[in-house]
Amino acid sequence: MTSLEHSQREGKILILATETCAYPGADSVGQAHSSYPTNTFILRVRAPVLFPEQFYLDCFKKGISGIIIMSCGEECPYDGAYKAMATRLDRVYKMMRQQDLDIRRLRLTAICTVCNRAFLNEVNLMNTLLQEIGPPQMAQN
Amino acid sequence: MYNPKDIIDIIAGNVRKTRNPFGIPKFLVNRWHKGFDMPGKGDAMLFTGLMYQFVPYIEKSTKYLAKYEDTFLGNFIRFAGYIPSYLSGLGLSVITPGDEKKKFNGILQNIAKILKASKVDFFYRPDLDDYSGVLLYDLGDQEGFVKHARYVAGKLKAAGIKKLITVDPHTTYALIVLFPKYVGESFEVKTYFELVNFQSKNGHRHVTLHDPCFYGRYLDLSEVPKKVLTDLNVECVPVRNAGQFTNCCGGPAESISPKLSTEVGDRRLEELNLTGEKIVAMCPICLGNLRKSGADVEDLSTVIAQCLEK
Amino acid sequence: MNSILKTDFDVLVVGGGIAGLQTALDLGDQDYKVAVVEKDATIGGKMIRLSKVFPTLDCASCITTPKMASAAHHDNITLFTYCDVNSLDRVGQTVTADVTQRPRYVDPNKCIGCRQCEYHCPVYVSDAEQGGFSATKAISIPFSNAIPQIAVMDVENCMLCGKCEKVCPTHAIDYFQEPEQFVITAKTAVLTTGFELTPVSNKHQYGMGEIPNVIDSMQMERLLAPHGPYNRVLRPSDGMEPDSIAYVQCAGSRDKSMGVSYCSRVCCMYAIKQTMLLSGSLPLADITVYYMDIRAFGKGYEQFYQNAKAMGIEFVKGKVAKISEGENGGVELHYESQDGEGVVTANHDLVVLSLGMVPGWNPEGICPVSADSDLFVKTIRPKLSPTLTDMEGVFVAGAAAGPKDIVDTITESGAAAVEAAKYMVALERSRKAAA
Amino acid sequence: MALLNPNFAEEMEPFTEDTALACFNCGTCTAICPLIYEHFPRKMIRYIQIGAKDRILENAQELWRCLHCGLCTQTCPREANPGEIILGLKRFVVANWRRS
Amino acid sequence: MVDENKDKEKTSKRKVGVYICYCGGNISDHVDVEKVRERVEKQPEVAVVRTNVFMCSDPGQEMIMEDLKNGTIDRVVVASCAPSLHETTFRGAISRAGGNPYIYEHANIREQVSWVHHGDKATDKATRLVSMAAAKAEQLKPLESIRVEARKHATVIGGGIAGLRAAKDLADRGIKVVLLEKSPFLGGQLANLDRIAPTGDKAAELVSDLAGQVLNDDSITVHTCSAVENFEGYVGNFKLGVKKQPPEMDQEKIKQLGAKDEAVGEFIPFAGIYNGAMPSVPEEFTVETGVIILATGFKSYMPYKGEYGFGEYEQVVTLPELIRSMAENKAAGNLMEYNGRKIRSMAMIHCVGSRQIPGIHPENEGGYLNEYCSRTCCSAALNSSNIIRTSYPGTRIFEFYRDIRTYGRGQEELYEDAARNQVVFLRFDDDASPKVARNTSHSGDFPLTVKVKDTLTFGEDVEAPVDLVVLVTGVEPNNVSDLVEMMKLPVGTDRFLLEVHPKLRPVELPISGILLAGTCQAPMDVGEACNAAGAAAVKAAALLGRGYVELDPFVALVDLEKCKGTGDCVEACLSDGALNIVEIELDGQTVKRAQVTPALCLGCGACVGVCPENAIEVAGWTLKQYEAMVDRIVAQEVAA
Amino acid sequence: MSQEDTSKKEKKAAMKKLRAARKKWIVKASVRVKVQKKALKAIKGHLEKGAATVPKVAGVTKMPADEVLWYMAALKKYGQIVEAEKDGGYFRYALSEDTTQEAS
Repeated sequence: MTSLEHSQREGKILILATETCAYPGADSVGQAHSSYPTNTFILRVRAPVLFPEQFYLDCFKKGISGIIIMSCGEECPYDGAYKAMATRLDRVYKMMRQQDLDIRRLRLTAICTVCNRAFLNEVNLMNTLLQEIGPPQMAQN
Repeated sequence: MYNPKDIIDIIAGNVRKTRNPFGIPKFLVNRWHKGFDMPGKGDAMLFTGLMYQFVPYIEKSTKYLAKYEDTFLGNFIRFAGYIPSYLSGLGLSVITPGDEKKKFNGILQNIAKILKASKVDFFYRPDLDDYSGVLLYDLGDQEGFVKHARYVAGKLKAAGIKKLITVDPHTTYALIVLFPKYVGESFEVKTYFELVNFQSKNGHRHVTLHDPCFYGRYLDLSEVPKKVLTDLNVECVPVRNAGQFTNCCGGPAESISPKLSTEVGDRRLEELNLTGEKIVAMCPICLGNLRKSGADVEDLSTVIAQCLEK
Repeated sequence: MNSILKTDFDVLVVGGGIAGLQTALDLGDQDYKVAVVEKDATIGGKMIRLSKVFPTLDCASCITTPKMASAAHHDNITLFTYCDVNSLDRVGQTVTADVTQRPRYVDPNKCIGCRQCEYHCPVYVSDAEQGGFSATKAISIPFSNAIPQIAVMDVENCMLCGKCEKVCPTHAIDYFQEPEQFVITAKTAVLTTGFELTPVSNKHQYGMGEIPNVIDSMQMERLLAPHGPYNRVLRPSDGMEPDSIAYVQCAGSRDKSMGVSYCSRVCCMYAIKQTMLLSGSLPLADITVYYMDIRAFGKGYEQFYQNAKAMGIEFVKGKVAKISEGENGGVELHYESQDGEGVVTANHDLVVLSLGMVPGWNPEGICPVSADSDLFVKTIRPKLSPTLTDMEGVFVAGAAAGPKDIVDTITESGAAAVEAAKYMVALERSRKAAA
Repeated sequence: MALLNPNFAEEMEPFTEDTALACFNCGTCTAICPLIYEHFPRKMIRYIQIGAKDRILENAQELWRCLHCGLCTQTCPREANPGEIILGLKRFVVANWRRS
Repeated sequence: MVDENKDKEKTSKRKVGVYICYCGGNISDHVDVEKVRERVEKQPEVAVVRTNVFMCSDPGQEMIMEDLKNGTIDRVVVASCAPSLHETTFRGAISRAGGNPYIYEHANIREQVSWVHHGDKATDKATRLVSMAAAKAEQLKPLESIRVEARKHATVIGGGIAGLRAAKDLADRGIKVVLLEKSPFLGGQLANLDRIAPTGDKAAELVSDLAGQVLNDDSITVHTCSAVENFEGYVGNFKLGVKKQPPEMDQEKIKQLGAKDEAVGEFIPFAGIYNGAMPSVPEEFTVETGVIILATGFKSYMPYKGEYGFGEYEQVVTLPELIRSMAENKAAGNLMEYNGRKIRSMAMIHCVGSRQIPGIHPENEGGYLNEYCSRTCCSAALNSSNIIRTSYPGTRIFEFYRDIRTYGRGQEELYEDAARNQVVFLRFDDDASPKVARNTSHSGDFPLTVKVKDTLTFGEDVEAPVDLVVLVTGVEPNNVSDLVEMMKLPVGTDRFLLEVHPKLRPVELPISGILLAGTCQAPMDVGEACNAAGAAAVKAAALLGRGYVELDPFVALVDLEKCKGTGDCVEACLSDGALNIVEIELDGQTVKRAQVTPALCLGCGACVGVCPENAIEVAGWTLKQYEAMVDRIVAQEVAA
Repeated sequence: MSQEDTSKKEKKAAMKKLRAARKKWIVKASVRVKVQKKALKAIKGHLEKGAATVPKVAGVTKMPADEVLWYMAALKKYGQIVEAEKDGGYFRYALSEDTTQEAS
C-alpha cells in the first residue's frame, strides 16, 4: 500500500481529545468540512489525567511520532484535573529527555467545541515538526 | 414628458367651458346615433360617456404631442396660444380623419345592436349622454372632477334616470365607484356585455382578450366577457397576465407622455402577441394605444356583433 | 360508522412530527400511555424531510431518527400511522377520537421492509418525498429512514399487474385492503398537527409554480440532502449545476396579497442555512438572498447570519415583486434595489421561494377547538400557559399553534406535556375526591 | 440632508386616505409598476412618510407618469394602496399649484 | 510474549460485530465502505462485518439485533457519524436485543474521516478507526448502570416568571418544590413592565396570577432573599447550602416601594410580589433536593456613557426607563411627558447592546460583544410606540432600526399597527449607526437631533429633531458566575448558560439533574420563558417520577487483589467522598483497600494515572482498551 | 377441485371485480407505463453508446430536458445508471455495470 507507506513517513499523531470539549471540537471541524492530514488518530477520553506517565513513553516506543493532548483547559468539567495533568506532564517531559526524545513531540493544548482553527493549527504544527525531526529514535531498553 | 400642469390646465379648462376634455362641442363628437333607430324611452339608458367618440381625437392630438415631447418645442406647449389649434377645439376636429371617426361610431352602433338582440329594454338620449369627467379624476384635478360629475349626475337625476348601461371601463368605474364616493349619487350600472343574452355557434375562432385594468382589477368583471365569448363559440386563449393581474396598455399616460405610453403599450403587446391570436380589447383607450404600438385590435363589441350577423 | 376497535390511552397526540414525538416522549417517560396518530405513512413530520438544521448544521435525519426510533420503541407509546382523525371530541372526562386507518394494501404485520415490491414494480411515479424531482414506484417504502418501514401502495397508479404480490417474500401484499375505523379514547389530547408550506399558487407574480427552475424551499432541502434526488444540487429543468442561486424571502409570509400577513418565523434562518450548505457544495456559485428584514432572533441565529455574510452570501434588501422566465432556463427576478439603482432585473440559474407556513390541519367539522384569525389553533393564555386551547383538557404544541422553529417546538412540546400531565393529576385527584 | 417632518402626513389628509405610513418600503410597487422607472412610486410614498414636501413638489411631474393601472395596489403586501397614494399626491400637487 | 498469546486465546472467543454506515453517501462518497468491510473482516476478533445505507434506520438496527440474538456476535462496533449523535441509539438497539448496552464501541468515520479526508487515504484511515474500535470492543465488559434513589423534590433557583412557572408545574405534577429568589420580590424582570406585547396583557396581572398560585401552593416553599452558597451531590440527591440574608438594597428603600408587612403577597409595580419576611440577620439552611432548575433570568443592557449620547444628554434614556415613566405617568393629553417635559417628537434606536459586530461596536469592559439578537426588543419598542401614538397623538415617533424582527404570533400586527399609527421607520446599515447630537442648527427648539443614512430613502442622510431619544436596549444574562463555578455549568460565548443541544435538548445541561428554564439560557419573551419552564418541569418530572435515577456506569472500579491501599488514588481524587480507604476483610484478613462511592465518582480517571499497582480503572474506559487502540494505530497489517 | 383451486378461483373472480372497479386508474397507469418504457428505452439506448449529459440525451431522444432528468434520477435511484465525469456545467451519466442484465 503506497498510501500506507506514505503515512508512515509522515509519522503518526495520536490525539487525546476530551469528550466534552476537544472531541466535539474535532467533530465541528468535520461539520465544516475542513481538511487536515490523515495521519491523525483521535482517541476520545473523559479526561487525559487518566493516563500514567508510562503510557506516553510506551506510545513513542510503539511508533507514535507525536502526541497532542487536547483538553478542555480551564473549562475542564473535573475541577483540578487540568492542574494534575500539567504536573504529570512535567514528569513525562523529564522522562522523555532521559530517553533522548524531543519533548516537542508531546503537546498539551486546550481545544473547545468550536475551536476549528485552533484544532487545525495544532495538527499542522505537529506535522511540520514531525517532517523536520522524523520518527522517534527510542533508546532500546 | 410634458408638464402635467399645462395639460391639466388645458383639459380642466376645456371641461369647465365645454364639458368636454378636448373642447370639441358635443354635437360634433357624438354623431354615431344619427340615422340609427334608437328608442328614446325604456328601462335603462345607454350611457357612452363619449369615450369611444373621443378616441380618434386623442390619437390625433397625441401624435402631435409625441412629435414634440422632450424636444425644445415641447417647452412651448405652455404658451397657450400655440396649443389649442390642434390640441383642442374645432381645430382638432378638423384635422381628425373622418374614417377613423366612422370606425368608432361603428363600435357604438354594434353595441346598440347587441343590446337589441339581447332584448334589453334600453333607450338613448344624446342630451343626457355626457363625458363622465374621469380624466380629471385621474389627473388629480379633484375639484374639477367633482364639479363636473355633479353636473352630469344632476342632469341624469333630474331626468329621473336610475339605470345606466355603459360601454367602456373608465366611465363604468366613474359611475360605479367615483360618483357615489365623491358626488353622493348612485345609479344602477351595468356594462353592455353583462346584458348579452344570446348564444351562437357562429364564433369559430380564437382570440386574445386584453383585460383593461378597470374591468380586471378595479371592478372584477373579467370573467363576464370571457363567458359571453365562450357562449358564442369564441375561445379566449390564456394570457399570462389577465384578469386581476392584467397589464396596462399604457393608454392613460398618453396626454402627459406619449413616449412612455407607447413604451408600456409595446411591452403589453409583446406579451399579448405570444398567443398568436387576434387581440380583442374592450376599452377605447386600450384599443387606441395597442394600435399605436402596431397591433391589429378588434373591439369586443365587433366580435360579438359578428356572431349576430351570421 | 362501525368502529371495530376501541383502544384506551392516557393521552392522544394528533400528529407524529417532531412536536408530537417530543410530547409523546415527555409523557411516555412519565409512564403515561400515549397514542400518536399520524396521517402520513411515516412519523417524523417535516423535520425528517430536511437536509440539515440551523444553526448547528446537524444533519436533520441524524438527530430526528433517534427521536423517531425512541418513540417507536417506547413501551408507553403506540404509533398509528397512515391514519385520519375524523372527529375528536370530549365527552365528560374522556376525549374520544374516531380514526380511519387508510389502507396501505400491505399487511403491516407481515411486511419486513425489504423493498422487493418497490424494485419490481413497473410503474414509476413522481416522488413527492423528493420534491417531485425523482421517481418512486406505485408501491414503495416512503423513504430510507421512514418509521415504520412498511411499504405503501399508491393505488391510483397501480395497474394491478401482480408483480409485487409475486415477489413479496412474506406475502404481505393485500390488494383488497379496506379502510378501517377505530376509536381511541384518552384522558387528554395534544394537537401537534404542524404546518404546510404556503401554496405557491397563491402568488401569481411568482409564476404559481410554473416557471422551470423556480423551486420551493422544501424542494431545495431535498436537493441539499445527501440522499436527495440527484445527490447534488442541479437545476431541475436540465440538470445543469447552477452558478447563480437566489432566495426570495417572504414568498408566502408578510404578504396580504397572498392572504398571509404574519411572519413565518423560520424562512430567514432556513434560507441562510441553505445558502451556507450551497456555498459548501457549490463553492463557485453566487448566492443572493432578497429580503425585507432578516429575522435571526433565536439563540445563535444572529451569529449564524453574520457568518453567512462573512462567507460571501449576498443579502439584498428588497422584496422580489415579479419572477419571469429568462433565457436558456434562467430565471429573472424583478425588484427595487433600494440603494439608488431603482428597478433591477436580476438573472439567476435557480431561484428558491422561501415559502412560509400555513396550518397543517383545519379543525372545522372535526374538533370543536377554535382557530385564530391566522387559522392556526387558538391559544387562550399565550403568556403564562401557551399550550392551552379553548377546549378543556386539549392542548396544542409546535407549528399547530403558529409558525415555529424546531427548538421552540421542542420546548413547547415539553410545556404541553406538562400541562397534559398536570391535567391528568388533577383529574385523578378529583376522581379520588368524588369516590 | 433631509429633515424629517412628520406633520406632513396630516397636510396630506384632505387629499387621500391615510395609507402612506402603512407602507414598509419593500419596493414591490416599484418593481411591479409597468413604468419601470427608478424608484417610482415608492419614492413618492417614502417622501410622504418622512415629510419631504419639497422633494415631492420638485419631482411633481413624475406623478403624472402613473397610469393608475392599479397593479401596485393589487400587489402591495401591506395593502398600503400605493395607487391611491399617488392619486392623492396628484390632488395635493394640483391644489398646491392652484393655490400659488 | 507468553502473556500476549494467552490473552489472544482467551479473547478469541469474543465475537465482535462491526457495522459500517454509508450515511446515504455522507460516508460512502469518500470512503470505500466495502473495502473497509473486506479489510476489517480479516481482524481476528471480528466475527461479522455488515454495511447499510443508514445504520441508524430501523433495518440497520434490526441487523445488529438479529446478529446479537442469534449469537453471531457478543460485542458491537458501529462505524458511522459522531458518537454524540448515535451512541445511545445503538446502545438502545443492543438493549432491545437483550444485550448489555455497554458492549458497544463507536467509530467516528464521518465527522473525523469522510468529511475531512478524501481518496484512498480516507478509506485507509476509516479502516484503522474501525479496527481500533474493534480492538477496544474486544476488551469491553458488560456494565450495569448505577441506580440512585431520587428525592421527589425539586429546587427552582430564580423567582421570575420562568421560575414561578416551573415551580407551579412541578407542584401540580405532585413534586415538592423549594423556590429560591435572591431579592425580596417575586416576578423578576416581568415586574418591570407594564402592558406586554403583543397581547396587551398587564404584567402586574400575570405576575400576581402566577405568584399567587405559587404562594398558595402547599407543595411549594418560597424563600426570598435567599441564594445558594454551597452545592454538592448528584442527580436525585443534591444538597444545597442556602443563605438567607438581608437584601443588598437598602431596606428603607424597599419599604418605600410599598413593601410593608400589610402588602405581603401584593404586586408592587417595578418591584414585584412582596413576599415579606426580610431577614435582619443572615441565616443558613440546607435544601436536599432531587433536581435543580435554573431560572436565573436576565438583566437589561446598560448603555455605556456616550453610547448614542447616553449619560451625556439627559434626553437620552433606555426603553425600560421609558416604559416605567409611561406606567407611572398615565395622564392623557396630546403630548406625552417625560420627566415633566413635553415630548413633541422622539426617536427610538433599535439594537442597542444587541447584534454587535466585531470591529464596528466596541467591546465592553469584560471584553465581550453582544453579538446575539435580544429577540424581544423589536416588539417591546413597537408596543410602546403604539401605546404612545394612541394615547398621545401629538407625540411623533421615529424608529431607527436594522431589521424589524416581529417574528411571533401577533407581532407582525404590532409592526403594522405602528406604521398605521404613523410611526416613521428609518433603516440603517450595520456599519452606519445613527448619530445623536445636540441640536444646533434649528434654533434650539428641539434639544437633540438624530442623523442617519437612511437606506429606505435611497441612502440619503436624514435628520430627525427630537425631544427624547429612547435606546431600545437588549438583554444580557444575569451574572451567575457563583453558580457556574459551584455547579460547573457550561456557559456559551454569548455568556448565557449553554444547553446540551440547541435544537433537541434546549432545557438540559450535561450535568444530569440540573435543568434550564427561561432567559438564563437565551433571550425569550414571557410565553417562551413559560414554555421553557414547562419543558424543564416535564424533564424533572420524568427524572423523579420513578423515585430513582439511572446513571452511567462509567465509574472507578478497584481491583481488590491488586490494590495495596496506598491511598494515592484518594489523594488524586477530584470529587470529595468518591474514594476512600476502608478496612475490609479479604481472605480472612483485615486489609486497607480503596473503595468507590459510585454516585459521586466523576469517572475522570485521575485515580487511574497515579495508582502504582494499576489496581484501579474507569469502567468502560480502561487503560488496556486505550493501549489496544494504540496498537492498532501502529499495526502494519490493518490497512491492507 | 381441491381447496386450493377453489380459493384460487375465488381470488381470480375477486381480482376481476377489483380490476373492473379500478379500471380508470389501471388504464391510466398502463398508458403511463407504456410511455415510460419507451422513454427509458430511448434514454438507455443512447447511454449504451457512452455516457452523456441530460441536454445531450434530450436532444437525441427529442424529449424535454426536465423529463430526461427525472428519468435519470429514477434510473440512478434504482441503480441502473451512475454519475460520470462532468462536462461543462453538466454531469454525464453512464449505464451501471449490472444494468444490462436488469434491463427488461
